[in-house]
Amino acid sequence: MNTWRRQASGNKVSRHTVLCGSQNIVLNGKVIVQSGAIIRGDLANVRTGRYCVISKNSVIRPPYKQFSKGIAFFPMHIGDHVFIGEGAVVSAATIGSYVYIGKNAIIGRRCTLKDCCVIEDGAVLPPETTVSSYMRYTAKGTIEGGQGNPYFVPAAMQDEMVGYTKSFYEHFVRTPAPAS
Amino acid sequence: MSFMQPIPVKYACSCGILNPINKLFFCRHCPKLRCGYCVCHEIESHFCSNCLENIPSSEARHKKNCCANCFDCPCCQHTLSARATTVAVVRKPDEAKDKEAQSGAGGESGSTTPLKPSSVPATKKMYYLSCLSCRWTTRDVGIPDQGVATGTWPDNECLYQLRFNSLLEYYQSVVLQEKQDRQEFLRRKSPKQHKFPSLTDRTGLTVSLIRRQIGWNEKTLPKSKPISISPTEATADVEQLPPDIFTEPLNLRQVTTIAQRLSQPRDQPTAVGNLYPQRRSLWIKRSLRCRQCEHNLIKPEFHPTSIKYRIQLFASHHVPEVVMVRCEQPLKSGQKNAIVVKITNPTMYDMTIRILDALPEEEEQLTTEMLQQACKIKEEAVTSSPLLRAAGITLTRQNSTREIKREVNELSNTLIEPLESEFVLSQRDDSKEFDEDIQARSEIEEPKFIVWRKGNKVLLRLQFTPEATSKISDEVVLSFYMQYTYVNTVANTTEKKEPTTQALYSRLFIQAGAIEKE
Amino acid sequence: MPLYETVMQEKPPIVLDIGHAYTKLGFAAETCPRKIIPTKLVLTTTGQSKRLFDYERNEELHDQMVDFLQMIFFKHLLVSPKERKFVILENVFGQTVIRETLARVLFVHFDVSSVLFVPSHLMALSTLAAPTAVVVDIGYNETSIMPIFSGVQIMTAFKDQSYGGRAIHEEIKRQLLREGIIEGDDVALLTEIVLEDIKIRTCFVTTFERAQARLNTDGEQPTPPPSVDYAICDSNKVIQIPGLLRETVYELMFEETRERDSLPHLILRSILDCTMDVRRALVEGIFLIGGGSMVMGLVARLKQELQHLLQHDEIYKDRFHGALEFKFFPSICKQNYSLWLGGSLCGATDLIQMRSLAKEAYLKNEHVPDWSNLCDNNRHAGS
Amino acid sequence: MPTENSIKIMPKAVVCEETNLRGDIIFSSGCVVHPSATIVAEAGPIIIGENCIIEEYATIAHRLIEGANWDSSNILSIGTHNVFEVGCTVEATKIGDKNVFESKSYVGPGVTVTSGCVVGAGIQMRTAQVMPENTIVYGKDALQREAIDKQGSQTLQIDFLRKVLPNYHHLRKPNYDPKKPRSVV
Repeated sequence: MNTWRRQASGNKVSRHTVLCGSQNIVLNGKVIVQSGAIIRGDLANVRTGRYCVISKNSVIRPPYKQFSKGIAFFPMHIGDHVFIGEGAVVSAATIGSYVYIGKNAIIGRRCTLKDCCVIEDGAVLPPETTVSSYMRYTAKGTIEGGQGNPYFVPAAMQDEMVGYTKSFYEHFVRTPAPAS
Repeated sequence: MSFMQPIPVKYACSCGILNPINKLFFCRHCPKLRCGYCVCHEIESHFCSNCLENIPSSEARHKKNCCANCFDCPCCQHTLSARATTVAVVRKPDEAKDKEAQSGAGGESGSTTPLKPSSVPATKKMYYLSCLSCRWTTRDVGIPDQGVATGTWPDNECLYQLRFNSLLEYYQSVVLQEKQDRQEFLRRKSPKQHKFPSLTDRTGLTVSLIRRQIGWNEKTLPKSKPISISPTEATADVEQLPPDIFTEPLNLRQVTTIAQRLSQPRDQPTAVGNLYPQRRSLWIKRSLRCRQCEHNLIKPEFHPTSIKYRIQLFASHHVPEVVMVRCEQPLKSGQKNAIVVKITNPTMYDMTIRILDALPEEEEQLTTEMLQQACKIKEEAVTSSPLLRAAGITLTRQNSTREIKREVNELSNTLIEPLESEFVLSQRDDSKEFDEDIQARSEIEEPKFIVWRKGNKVLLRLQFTPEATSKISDEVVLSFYMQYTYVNTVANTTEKKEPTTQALYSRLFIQAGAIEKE
Repeated sequence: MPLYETVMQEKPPIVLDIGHAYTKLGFAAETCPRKIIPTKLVLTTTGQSKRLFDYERNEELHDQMVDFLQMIFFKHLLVSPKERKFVILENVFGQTVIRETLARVLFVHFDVSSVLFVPSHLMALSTLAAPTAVVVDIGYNETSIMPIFSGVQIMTAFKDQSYGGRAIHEEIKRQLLREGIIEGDDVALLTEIVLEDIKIRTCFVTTFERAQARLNTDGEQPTPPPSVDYAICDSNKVIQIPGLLRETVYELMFEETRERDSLPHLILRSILDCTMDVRRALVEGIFLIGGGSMVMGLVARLKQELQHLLQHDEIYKDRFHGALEFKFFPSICKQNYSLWLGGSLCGATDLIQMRSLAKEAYLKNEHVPDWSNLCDNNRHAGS
Repeated sequence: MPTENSIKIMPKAVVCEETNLRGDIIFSSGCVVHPSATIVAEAGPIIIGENCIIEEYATIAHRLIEGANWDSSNILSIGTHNVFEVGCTVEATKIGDKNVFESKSYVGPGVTVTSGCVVGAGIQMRTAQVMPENTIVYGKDALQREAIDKQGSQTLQIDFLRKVLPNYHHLRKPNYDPKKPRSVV
């Protein structure tokens, strides 16, 4: 049996994912959702751009905010060409385009990840952290880089991510990984 | 991900340091590869990485490179978030204080509701700062809540500011006096030797006399005298150990760590209760400049949230990119093997590529000569300005080109067979990307070493032999020169406007893997 | 009126105090350093973290220095070093290679306009406005002592010993191993960072009386202070730090040896190396600086030890005359950046224009003039 | 472990069906269990107090010590108002009230969690210890500090979830009401 659902827009979604409230989830085309991933559309809308990769066992969970009279879950927006690594927990408010999130990274509630930033494997972002463009949030908890700094995030991050997510998708369409 | 993992293919930068292509830049004016080490870094703009506000550099200097609105947690250095609470406003101040304390104890995250909403008609929002990582709050150290969310938090003052100011004044006056003494000394020691006898010398009219006659100020400043300052007194009373240190158990949670202390360099509190919110440091965007020709290689848009560049000379846009695909056989010492590499032409012009095992000598000389010439032209253009020459100013930059070039450290331990012929790699054409069918270039006989070709990409087979002396698990490193034709659209000289085609070389190193067991 | 206004209108000079453990950095005429950071860098080539002064080849030091200063300028100070003026605090007996490399990196790689090397002990003293003192700098690698009289460093009386922060760290490690609190592979847990944290948060210098009682092994030993449970975080191991350790690790600064090189001896010997008529002034002006001097109880202990030696040690009894009482200068700021503060004061005066090594001068012969180098010394002897 | 699972869910508790529950577990009223959570009662029953939230991929385990057997008197009791965030693994001996186990944290066996504690995201607590009240474990180096007061309760979030989750998920029905006789099932 085919373990992958392929949608007209080119999205590839493993059958072993938990898409809660799928009517509230918009995957804007050529998005790969691998097995074990959870997207919590039931809590609030989740919208991703094109060519995103949501790896195995990651959890995409809209963030909540507490007010004096109750709480609200906020919709989550993810830009184009975003890679979310295995086992990552993402509760960000917005994620820009060309963002790389490493394996087992934890993105706390209402974080803002701007375009072209990198979250290292295993990094922990406390709630309401902002990572601006061309910054690298390290596993040690420090922020490094900045636009024009050649050492931490490639200056051509946009090209890198476009190339990476596209080739990831094309490989995937040709030889989908066996579902586990 | 190529930049998250070590990349096996490295290019030798013109300064001799090896780098993957994504860390390299390409100066079109030189034209050479440049890396982060051999370019000049400059500050483009200041901004706060938390509130993403651009801050003009004069303001940044005035604010000591700190953001006016954002604070860092003194406990864990994460950013603090403002939290609102609603406090009842009552006429009597005492009562109000009471209420505030009550509601403060009520809730940590989010906000608290007034305890007795019926009894008070008006409420007011009060803010405190809270860390969402370690749950530190400004209430922990007894800083009262503020009426405005940003800005009004107290900065702790410098206790010795006055003393410092008087020290500063004192030393400045001491040094000034010394300077004047020395000038005086030099003036007396070396009497002016004029070519022509001065009129004033004979008539007894001194300059200062004339100045005084026509009502100008004395030219020479009144001799300054050092301000007196009382030195710090040494004392025999020294701070003793607190006696309870030998009996009271130590609560480590109350003692700050070195990182916490140093984040407040002035006070360096030892007790957790003396931690105060610290203003968040700003960040910068950099621009990079070639040291040789002083052209920008990277110049970002100044807005903090923009990811665009005004100038971007990434090597990956100009130099053919080489990616290692695989080795054909397991790596064994002394055994012939072949490596398959993929080469991509990123430019809008066709490229002719040759793979060589060594740089032809005359070529090497040629490139250096060309470069020197280019530099000379530029220098002349600057120094030939008549105004500058008249002023005797020469603008030869002594430094920037003087950074030592080092020999490439890495050595290859393989013998590589250069390709027998050159080949042409087509230009990049974005419109072809979506064409499904591969255009067969059947009209031309492909050289044997070409495995596959599509658009601006080609797969090559390169034969090599690891040195017979390499041992098991030694890293096999291939090295070769790639010659490619580059169409330069910028001209070094003003006469030539049309693009010039240059033959450029890059030295590449590929870490093919480790020698395997027999 | 003053000429120095012109100095201040320009960009303020950058003041750097690059210590072995921590680097203090900031701008001249400011009251405290902008940042105090560990003297460590992330290598841009490999991404690993490393101490600046861990190097094998000089070229390695050069590259590390470039990366380290790059970080200082573009991450902490946020100013371009190009055409800037610098004040660098340096130990008068520091290694030439470090000084030369630093100058090279600043002038050649970063294109700075001038560098003023200033002697650290003298600068520290300038924060007091006092002309005379024995400046004792307890750093990470070493403790150094320099008597200064009327603003002149008495070079011949300079003393240094290797007990600084690093030695204390070694001692903590030794005691933990001896007590069997850390065994086997767990030694790897005792990183510099952990040892430093133990030192900073739990240890102190005990009193003279208690230390004397401990020396007398037959007599009754004072009860050690309470032990502390300490969690080594990376591996989640909880160890108990004995009270005895907390109290005694600093004793290595006071241990009596035949070489007479404990801290009190060193101070006294240094004073003895000065001429007779300045000794009293020096005794009445001890100035402790450096991160190592911030530990609790050090000053009190040192005073008692010095006083004790003066009265009971034969050699000192003969050489010091009259009733002497050791006096200590209170530092106006935290001692770990006293040096830097002196540099900040110095950088705000016209000295920066008069005495700096300018780029042009450096590039002429690519060498930093040094007082210990004869060729440089002939010219401005006596200035 | 007993051969059959015995899951008791009190009224007003919301337990999604797509959860992995094994052994003898009691959910008090007001608990919210998100899909893909795992609760394993190997060594003895687990009693989860009122108003706890257990999020996706969270694991609460009452593990057997080697050689031991199921013992119905060996109860792991979890207090009220605890939050088990995404991907945390909690094998603590005892858990009080108002604790927060942040994402991907791990609390090993032998740890006693009192009340008002926060185990920060990604932190591993492996050594047996008693965490005093209001302990906050934070940061990469798992530093500990003491908060001035307990974390706020999550009743507002529970109210919201109780309204929303039934619209999207199949739930396990409350099957046990202490006020009524046991026959309700």
